[in-house]
Amino acid sequence: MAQTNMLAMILAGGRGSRLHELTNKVAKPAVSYGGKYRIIDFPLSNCANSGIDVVGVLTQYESVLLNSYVAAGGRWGLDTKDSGVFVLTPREKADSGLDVYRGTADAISQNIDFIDAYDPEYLLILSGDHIYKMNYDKMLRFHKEKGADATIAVRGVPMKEASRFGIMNTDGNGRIIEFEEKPAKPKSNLASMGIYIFTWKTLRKLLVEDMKNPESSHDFGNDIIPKMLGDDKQLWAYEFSGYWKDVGTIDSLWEANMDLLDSDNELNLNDTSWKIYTEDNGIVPQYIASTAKIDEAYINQGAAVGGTVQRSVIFTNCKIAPGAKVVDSVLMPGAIVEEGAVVTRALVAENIRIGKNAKVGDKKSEEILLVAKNVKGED
Amino acid sequence: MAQTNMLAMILAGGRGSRLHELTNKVAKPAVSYGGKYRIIDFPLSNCANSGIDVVGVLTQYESVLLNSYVAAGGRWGLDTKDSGVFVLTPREKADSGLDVYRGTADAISQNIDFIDAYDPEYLLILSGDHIYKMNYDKMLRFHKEKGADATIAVRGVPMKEASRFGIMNTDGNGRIIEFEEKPAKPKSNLASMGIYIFTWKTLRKLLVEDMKNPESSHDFGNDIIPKMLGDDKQLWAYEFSGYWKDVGTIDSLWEANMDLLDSDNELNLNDTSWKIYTEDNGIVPQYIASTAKIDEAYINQGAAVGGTVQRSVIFTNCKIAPGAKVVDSVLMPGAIVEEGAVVTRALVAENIRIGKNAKVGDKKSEEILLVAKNVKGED
Amino acid sequence: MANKAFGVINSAANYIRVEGLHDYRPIGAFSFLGRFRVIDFPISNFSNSGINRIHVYLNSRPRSIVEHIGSGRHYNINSKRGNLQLLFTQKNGASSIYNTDINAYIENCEQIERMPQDYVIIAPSYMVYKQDFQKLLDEHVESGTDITILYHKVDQAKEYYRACNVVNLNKQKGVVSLERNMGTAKEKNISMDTYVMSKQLFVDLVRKARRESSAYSLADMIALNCDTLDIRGYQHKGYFAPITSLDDYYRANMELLDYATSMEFFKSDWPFYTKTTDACPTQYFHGAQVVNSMICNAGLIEGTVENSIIGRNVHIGKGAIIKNSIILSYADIADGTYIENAVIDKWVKVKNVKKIVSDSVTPAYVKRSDIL
Amino acid sequence: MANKAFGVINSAANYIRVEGLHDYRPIGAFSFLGRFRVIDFPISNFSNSGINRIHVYLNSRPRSIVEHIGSGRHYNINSKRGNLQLLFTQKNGASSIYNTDINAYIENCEQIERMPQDYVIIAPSYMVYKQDFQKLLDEHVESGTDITILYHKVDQAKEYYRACNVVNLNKQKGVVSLERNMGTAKEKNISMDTYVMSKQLFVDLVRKARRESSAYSLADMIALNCDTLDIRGYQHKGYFAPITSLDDYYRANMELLDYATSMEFFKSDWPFYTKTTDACPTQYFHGAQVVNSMICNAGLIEGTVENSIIGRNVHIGKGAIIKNSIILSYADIADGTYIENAVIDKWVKVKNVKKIVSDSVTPAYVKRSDIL
Repeated sequence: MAQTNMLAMILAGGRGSRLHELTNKVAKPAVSYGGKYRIIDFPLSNCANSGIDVVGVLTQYESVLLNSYVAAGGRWGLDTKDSGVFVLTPREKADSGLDVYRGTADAISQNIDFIDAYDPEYLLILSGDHIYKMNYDKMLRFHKEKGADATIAVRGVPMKEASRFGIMNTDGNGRIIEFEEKPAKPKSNLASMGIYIFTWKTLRKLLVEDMKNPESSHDFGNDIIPKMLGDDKQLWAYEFSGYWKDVGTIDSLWEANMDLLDSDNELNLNDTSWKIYTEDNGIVPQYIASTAKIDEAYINQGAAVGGTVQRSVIFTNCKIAPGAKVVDSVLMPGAIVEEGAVVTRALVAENIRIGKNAKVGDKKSEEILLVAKNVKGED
Repeated sequence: MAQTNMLAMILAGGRGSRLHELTNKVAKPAVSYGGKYRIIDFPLSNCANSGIDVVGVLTQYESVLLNSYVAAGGRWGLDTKDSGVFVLTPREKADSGLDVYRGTADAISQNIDFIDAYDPEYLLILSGDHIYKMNYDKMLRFHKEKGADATIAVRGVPMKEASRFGIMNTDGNGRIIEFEEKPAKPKSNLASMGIYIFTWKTLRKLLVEDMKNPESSHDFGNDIIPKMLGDDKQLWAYEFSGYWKDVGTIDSLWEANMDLLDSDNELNLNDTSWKIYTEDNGIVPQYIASTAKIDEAYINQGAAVGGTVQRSVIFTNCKIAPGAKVVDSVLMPGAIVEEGAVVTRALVAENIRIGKNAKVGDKKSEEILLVAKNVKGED
Repeated sequence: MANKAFGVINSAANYIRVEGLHDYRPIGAFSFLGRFRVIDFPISNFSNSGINRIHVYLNSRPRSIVEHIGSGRHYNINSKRGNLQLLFTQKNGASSIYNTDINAYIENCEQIERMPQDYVIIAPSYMVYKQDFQKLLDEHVESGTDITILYHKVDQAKEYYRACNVVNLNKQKGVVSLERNMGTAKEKNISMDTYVMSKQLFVDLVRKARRESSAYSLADMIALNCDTLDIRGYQHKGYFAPITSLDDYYRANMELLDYATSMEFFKSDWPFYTKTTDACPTQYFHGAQVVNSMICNAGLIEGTVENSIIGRNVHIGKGAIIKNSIILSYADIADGTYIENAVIDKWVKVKNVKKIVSDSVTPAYVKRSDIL
Repeated sequence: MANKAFGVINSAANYIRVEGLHDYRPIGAFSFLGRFRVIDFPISNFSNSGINRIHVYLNSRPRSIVEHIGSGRHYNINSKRGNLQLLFTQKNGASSIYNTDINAYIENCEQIERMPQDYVIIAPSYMVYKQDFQKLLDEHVESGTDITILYHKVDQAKEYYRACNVVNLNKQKGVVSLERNMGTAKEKNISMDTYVMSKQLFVDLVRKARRESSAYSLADMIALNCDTLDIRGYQHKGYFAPITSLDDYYRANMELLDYATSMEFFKSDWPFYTKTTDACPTQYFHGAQVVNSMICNAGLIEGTVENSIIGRNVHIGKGAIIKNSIILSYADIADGTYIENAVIDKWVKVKNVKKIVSDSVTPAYVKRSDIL
């Protein structure tokens, strides 16, 4: 808190059902990405790199893995004396029973006591399921300069796609004058990224009111932001132009992985001045056998490749047997492709085994195949 | 896990309503004790000292402070690569909604997935509200030697008080043949301490059955242990004879603090071979002013004493002004006693201010006074 | 503005020597107020100022400091984004004339050049004070000066501060000269051996020093460049204690027995971090008499303590009397002992000697682990 | 049985010297398989054996090891209950005849004597192997012997292991003598410089050595006492690599390119811990050709790699060919370079030289940070 006086809350509650079986046992933010990471590594590393010390992670769904993953805050250096990553689930209080989070704003409201305990001046609210690198400290400086009550990060989207997003209409200077959720006729192409900085005192008052309002859906987009605009508060749009990807579907998750094969990929995970931190264990380097053939690949330590890999992302501890072939695919941690098997345009889930000579995926398919069950081999 | 292959679960759910206002904002295990500790430091430090690496803390009530307190596992050294302290609250799953823990056994059952993730051979179950030092590794060795399915720690209580406890009746060798909850006519004086070691495979099966049983109250004492005895499982009593105190009431909490003034107190927090670890911040040593008079006291760093202290325990950051007097009392962190005020036979809660010349507590009172609100001064 | 500078914590020059204590550890590792180590103060100053890349130079006997600093987590320094890096200089003994800060920087030049920050703030490991380095840096950058030196105005320069340098200023706070304190006057501006400059100038001065003399220190280089560079003084106010002799050490501790001084120095908005030892509270037995003293945890107090500082895990026996003294950790003072005006080092057992008193201003010193 | 022994990790004797690499760091800090450091292996062996109080002796250039070990959390050592303690020996340079393990122990005797364990296990920081020390300790205690020595039976004692000692055993596995390997025969029992004994005997031998000769090592003392003490050998099996010359280092790495050997050594039930650097995965570009190699993270591979080990953050340019070589971290190999049978140290940039090949058995060595 010393550095920024800003506390971050990550909304990680999503069941992420469009990711199908990948989120059966883990919350969406804990889904694997990029050879060695999990999605939530991105907001957490961004926080650490932006000098934010305390991060709350709000979740109520299958929190065990997410819990034990983020609670080890040391992975992001967030385990010093006054820092920490805390998983916040709904809880029973002296004056209320156990209840689920009713909306994004309610999730924050139910944890006002947690936030108050740190007495921050600013509150940063993030989603747990986007891939991007962003310096929140710069955004905070913008928030202060503008004397804003709330600052919302936005990015320009192609005008013809704008009606799929929450769009911020601003005056000439960047002050938000209107917010439209999926407008039929968008007036601007500035889409909200779901990243907010609030002056905590102002937000706190609004949340307390909102909790009492039986009409409210307790959501930032539906209730809090419109209310603030109605009250003529200072809301400012902070434009972001770097790499950003919502990985909410199998196709977009696959795509975001494939982006890493691009030699000039904008995300650049190799940039040592803004590292993305994650779990790391002392496994051996990747082993590329005499029989291997690799052409365009992104491979993590612990993987063993004996077969052919083309345009694919291979995670920790994957094994690709001699004679196997992996093309245009993503193999999540521990996936095994046996001899003679061929994987094409597929996303293979953790620890899945593709048996001998099995063929999965289709080169011509428009959609990416999710393989979440072992595939039997053929002789 | 490398060392013991045993995972510990601390049942910290208690609202602890007999501790009145002390548990309004914190769960009972987070209540202060002994000048600088919180109650849960004892089971957690015991775990660390016994070579247990992974500890789950089960709670559903006001978990914010408890959560941020125990999540910083580094306090007990439990933050190495494969160790950790995890707060486990009820959560929504792919196949079930959010529901409170229905009993001690249900709390474990709802977290079978967490336990399975570590694949332990043994499970240690502890209460979060007892003050004692115990080597669980010794108890585990006993469990193995006996080939037990469950080992229950017991301690001898005076026979005439035995009917207030859960009593274990054993055969001559220590094998438990009967369990009686608060028997009118106790057959033995071996009271259960609420500390169990189970062979996980055996317990897991029983829990799965128990969850399906609509008759069950899902409690270890009421359901699981009787069921095991009925099934003729190997249940063994492990006798413990050191200092042990249930601090469930204001009187017993006060007493347990007062025990520390005894120069030969059995708990011996000064024993460097079995330290109790807790939060510690870089505050100054205790300052004893020229006007101070101290006679039998247990005082922590950060306290400033200008007045008289007799037979009292003074926590971190307490201030006792010149001319104030504290007798037979416990002052919790940050309590302030102003000039001329007198505190007798009282337990003063955190950050409470006793105003100028105020008198609280009564030398002759049988019960200890809990002071949980500021007391106004008098001129 | 955060993170534009990296920090350097320097060890004491070869001519600084604290009798007794210094035989067992570098000054940075000295126990201070029974609870801290001297190096906790500069590290906390950096951490509180948002400067989280810090080089700590270690010379002889580094074990105690290495253990104390560890990963730096207790100093609130993010282990991923920040870094408390320990740099060793070993070629020469602590008292060799070649043991200069310049030679230490030369030995670790690769590490210095790799730092991405534009500025460096250099602070000593052997002085205790509180300073917001970010504010100092901001002022340095704004003024456009080459070097900013932190100094403290004192009125006892004759008796104390004899191993320190003096900063002579002109009316514009420009530094006219920097020279050893010869005790020629009571009032002096004592250099706090704390400098702000650009990384580039720092590296240039180090290289230049190397070419000119193997025995030059950074302070020497600054002194030699008072004419050519724009060097300014920045006045520090509040508690300041250079630990450069046993007298200074003793006095620095004793001054904080004044409650007002102590409260002004230890404020919750500027915490000083240290490593915990998980020591339990201190027990006062029937018959104990303690006044005007700072007592650390895990003590067993049966006797009398007056105007003293008692370290961790110390036992003061029945009828023992401790006056105006500093007793370091794990000391055991037997029943009936009388100690006045003394510094008792760690692990000492006073068993047979009944009286330890110094009659001069300089306190008596009892060596580490001695049994008396 | 856990925790009956504490561990000691020793640094290499003064006569051990690995050409090139050794100029920049102690052997314990050598990169191994591109990802580990040699000292990770003994520390992991201790940690996995449940021995969590460990003394690590450091001699010259301790910075890299201090940074790598840090608080020891990544080695799974509880920071409260256990302790990875770094002990420094500074009085003498690395190659001085006075730089013996005995003198290091003498300097830190106070720390040794404070250990509460009854036994000590001493392991070298410059050998790579896997061993359950708890099992070794149990067997030692059960047999009632004075000293147990770990040894490895080799059949290339003529070509390799020349800086190691040889253990000569009688039929009962009693140690008849301990002497330097003179390469007189192919088959020898090589001492792994790993000893189990009681803390008392350890301290006695250290004290006795001091009285007899300032240049004696612990191995010398054991050799001298083969007649009077009950000393037994314990055979180690599996992968074993003493890093005592550049040849040995090269060979130790290359042996693990054999997949079966590698899988047998790296098993999930006996993890080797190391410090993470948060390096991203490695990118293989169109045109890359990699076979029979170990590649570390954050690599950018555009060229050909055969039978080689590539460290972290290495760039292999287009058309470059790397054969039978070890390329350490942060090296940058320009397009079209040909490297065969070489060890390229950290931060090397090969820009202008087009060919680096050694035609002898000993690999070519390129110095740290060199630009060629």
